[in-house]
Amino acid sequence: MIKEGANASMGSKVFKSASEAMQGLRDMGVLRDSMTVMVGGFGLCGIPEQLIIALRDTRVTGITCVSNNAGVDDWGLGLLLKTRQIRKMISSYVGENPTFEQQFLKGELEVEFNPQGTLAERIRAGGAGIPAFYTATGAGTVVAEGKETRSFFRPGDGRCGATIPGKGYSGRDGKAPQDGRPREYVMETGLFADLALVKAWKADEFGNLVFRKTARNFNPMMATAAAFTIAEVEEIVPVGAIDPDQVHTPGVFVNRIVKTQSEKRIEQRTIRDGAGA
Amino acid sequence: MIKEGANASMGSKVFKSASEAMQGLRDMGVLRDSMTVMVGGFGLCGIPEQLIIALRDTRVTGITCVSNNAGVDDWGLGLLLKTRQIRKMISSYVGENPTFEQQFLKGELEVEFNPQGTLAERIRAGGAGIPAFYTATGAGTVVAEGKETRSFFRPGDGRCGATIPGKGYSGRDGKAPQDGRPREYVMETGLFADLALVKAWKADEFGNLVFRKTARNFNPMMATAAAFTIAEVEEIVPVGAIDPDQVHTPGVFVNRIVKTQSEKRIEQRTIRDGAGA
Amino acid sequence: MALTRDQIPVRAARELRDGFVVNLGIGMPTLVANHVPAEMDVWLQSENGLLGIGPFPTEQEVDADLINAGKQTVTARPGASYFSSADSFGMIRGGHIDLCILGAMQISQEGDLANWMIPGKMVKGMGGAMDLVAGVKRVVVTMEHTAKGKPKLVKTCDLPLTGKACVDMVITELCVLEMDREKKRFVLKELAPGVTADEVKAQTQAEIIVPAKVATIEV
Amino acid sequence: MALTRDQIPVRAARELRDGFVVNLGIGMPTLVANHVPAEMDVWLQSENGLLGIGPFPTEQEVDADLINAGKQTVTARPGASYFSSADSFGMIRGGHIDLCILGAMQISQEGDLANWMIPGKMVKGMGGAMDLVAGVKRVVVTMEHTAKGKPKLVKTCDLPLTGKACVDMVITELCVLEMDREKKRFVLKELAPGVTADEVKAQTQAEIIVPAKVATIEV
Repeated sequence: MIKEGANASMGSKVFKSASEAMQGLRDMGVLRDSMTVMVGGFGLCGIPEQLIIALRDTRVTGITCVSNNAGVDDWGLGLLLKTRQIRKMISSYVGENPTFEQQFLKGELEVEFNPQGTLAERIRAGGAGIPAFYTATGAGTVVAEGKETRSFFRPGDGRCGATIPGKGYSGRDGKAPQDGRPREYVMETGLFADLALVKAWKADEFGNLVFRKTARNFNPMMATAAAFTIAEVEEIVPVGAIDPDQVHTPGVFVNRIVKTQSEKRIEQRTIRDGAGA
Repeated sequence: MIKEGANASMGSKVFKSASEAMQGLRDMGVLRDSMTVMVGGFGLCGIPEQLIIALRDTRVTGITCVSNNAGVDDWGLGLLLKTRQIRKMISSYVGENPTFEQQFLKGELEVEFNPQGTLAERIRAGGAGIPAFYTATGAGTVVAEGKETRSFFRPGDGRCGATIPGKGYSGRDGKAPQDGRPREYVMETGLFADLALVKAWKADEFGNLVFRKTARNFNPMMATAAAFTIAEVEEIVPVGAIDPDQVHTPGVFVNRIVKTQSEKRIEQRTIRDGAGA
Repeated sequence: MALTRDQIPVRAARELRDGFVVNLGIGMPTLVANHVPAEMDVWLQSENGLLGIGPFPTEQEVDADLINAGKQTVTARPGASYFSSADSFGMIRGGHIDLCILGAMQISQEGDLANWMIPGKMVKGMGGAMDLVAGVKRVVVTMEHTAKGKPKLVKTCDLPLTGKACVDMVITELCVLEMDREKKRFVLKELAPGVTADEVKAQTQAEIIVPAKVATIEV
Repeated sequence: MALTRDQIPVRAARELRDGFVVNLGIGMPTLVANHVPAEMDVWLQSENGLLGIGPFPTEQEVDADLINAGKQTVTARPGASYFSSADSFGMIRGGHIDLCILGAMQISQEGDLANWMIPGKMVKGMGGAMDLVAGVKRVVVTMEHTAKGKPKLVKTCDLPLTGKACVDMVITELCVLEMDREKKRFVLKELAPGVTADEVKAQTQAEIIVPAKVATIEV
């Protein structure tokens, strides 16, 4: 299901609260047990915090959750882990969460680790209609286990168009950028979800999004890689108020928008020496 | 050669003229006969017009040129065709150019047609270290001839992670988005060039670029997909003058910058009925 | 009476829905934009990197940096956004465009489309057409039913294809045909006023499904 | 005398060049930033989407929307840019970062790196490490030469790998080793003051190349 009816009008895209932004999604087939949800953010930075709470309150279970991290015990995705609504995480790093650790060690929670760049690219690929691509990341590691690998000349070697499969090549080589030998790559597939929850700074009423600083992270790609996308924002402006050259995510990718008051928790408040005064 | 020494300082990135921006590139191994050059623009919109002239004046020959179009007879890449410096074009559409047609029909000019989206994605892939990817575009057409094809479940079918190869599937199917049947995809490779000539609106002295309106087109990807990138811009501002949230191309991708006076020719000046008065 | 060249885009415009994001091909499909119902909000995408095409500019508004995929100067409507060609075709390939309307030289009975190589003429390239027909959710073709008296709806295309089994609907001066994905044939949905199914069949080489009752195109 | 923990980053900083774009790992590698020569312009990339990391913020400057890959609050220097994770790893994977400096648990004699799974502890994930070692032009490892008396430079890693044949240089308290891509072995380049090649070899399981003459690390 690719944004089925997403662009067709269902009245305004603007909803009053995170919980209202979830309304009707069961009937639309978006919300259901065993669904896949993408959740933006890096650590607790740029997470759709109120939408996560609203998703928890829908009580859907068996979620496969695509998110770089898994929140902390009492915030972000940690809230959905606590209620055991998540069955599987697809993430690159999940360090900060005792609840996670407990469920994982008991075998109650499945985890698929992806290298961070591979995860980002898989999401971008899903949104861009690319079913699979090759990357050198993870070649020769456990990440490549069970996946197809093959060798190519690397982009940049042997000039334009020379990035063809290295026929008959079976070895593995180092990474000297100019040696002109083929290199081993792993095939990775695109990711696509039923629902994406993203956090942006500003939206207009059409759903054009602008992100702020490093809170951008995984949010733009996730907005493109789900059948239904809800954006949590700090400000909603009228259509036309965002410079078209400065839209990060065009409104076509966003189905619903909700303005919330973000807590924006900080995990590692680090200040300059002597700057605390 | 991937941006070899690109980031290492060679003094300022700012050059006084397009021809000066070409200086020293032969010694650096960037400019040479049979080189590959990417040239930004869509039609005559957003083309690095003065850099094209400067490239012509270097007299390099046998160029493989990656560019969506081929200019017109007396402007844009048409100038390089006239001097027969281009041996091969990799383009999606080349309609507007009698010189082109003549050379092509005589077999003096080789042309590789790529679907426009495939061309854009190949360039992005080259810049992003992706040696190859799969796309449904062109499956079952001449574009797929000589290329590997295989079937995958499409992103969005069968939910997250289900975009795995469709084992044992050999047929071709339609495009109903929810039928859950695998579809045929073509493997396309990344493109990488010796030199990219791009046109931006504004640059800062580090090389951060901002594009304007539809003059953005192929320029951002090309800036990432060459060993050496020169940007032709309308304005150069000090470092720090561009909002970091609104940089389209980070300065790491740009080696040289030159401010020029653009002609900005228009191919199809179309105005509103009754608006000419 | 067959539809006029002006009436085909009118009929095509009825395929639009409020909130749709639509890509219109060059030529007759472009004219569909003139027939968007006033109460309907339709967003036009241009594959060179614009979502939200506005009307053609006034003389004063003309901007060389703002063109559509046909290289015509245009404007952008409020709420528009610009993006790179890679992002634009990500939008197209990824299935985020609801509808595209384009022309055709030949269409096969299974919905294969040929519209990028003119026989006997120099090949100019496919531009974005292959990406559009492969990626857009619904592909509508507007065209004349025949070319120089020869059917354009054929059993098998002999022209090089733009896409396999990609056409969802065909609108000609004679009729509206809709693809049945299960049966892999077009179904005759509507006839131009006064045109009979037999007349359509006579000008169609493709095998098509003709239901007992066929509606008349409202003009 | 072996280098102190503070001296290792000082030595690592000598691998920087003016204009370099560099990614620094969490922990000891982060400290390299404190030793960039004043006359040198080095751009620090953070894989969560920032090129141009500035110093840590003052209390007033702290911004929850501006963190580094270690999730610490940071600032952005003039000329910085923000981008998505996809674009960030495009930059990394595409070979546009000149240098990365990171830690290691094990390094094989062919330059395989293991640094993401701590034996006996819960697996937390590889984060961006696999992408960095696969994509960055030059990979420098800073680490202690041994762990609990056991060599970290081994013939073959028994820990799960982060990348194959990806390490270009290793800097420890005892020495600097540089990979010879032809010979597929590390070459002993520099020794800490007073440390001998034999001492290094005694604490190294990996086969390494020891030239007749080895420079001394300037401290």
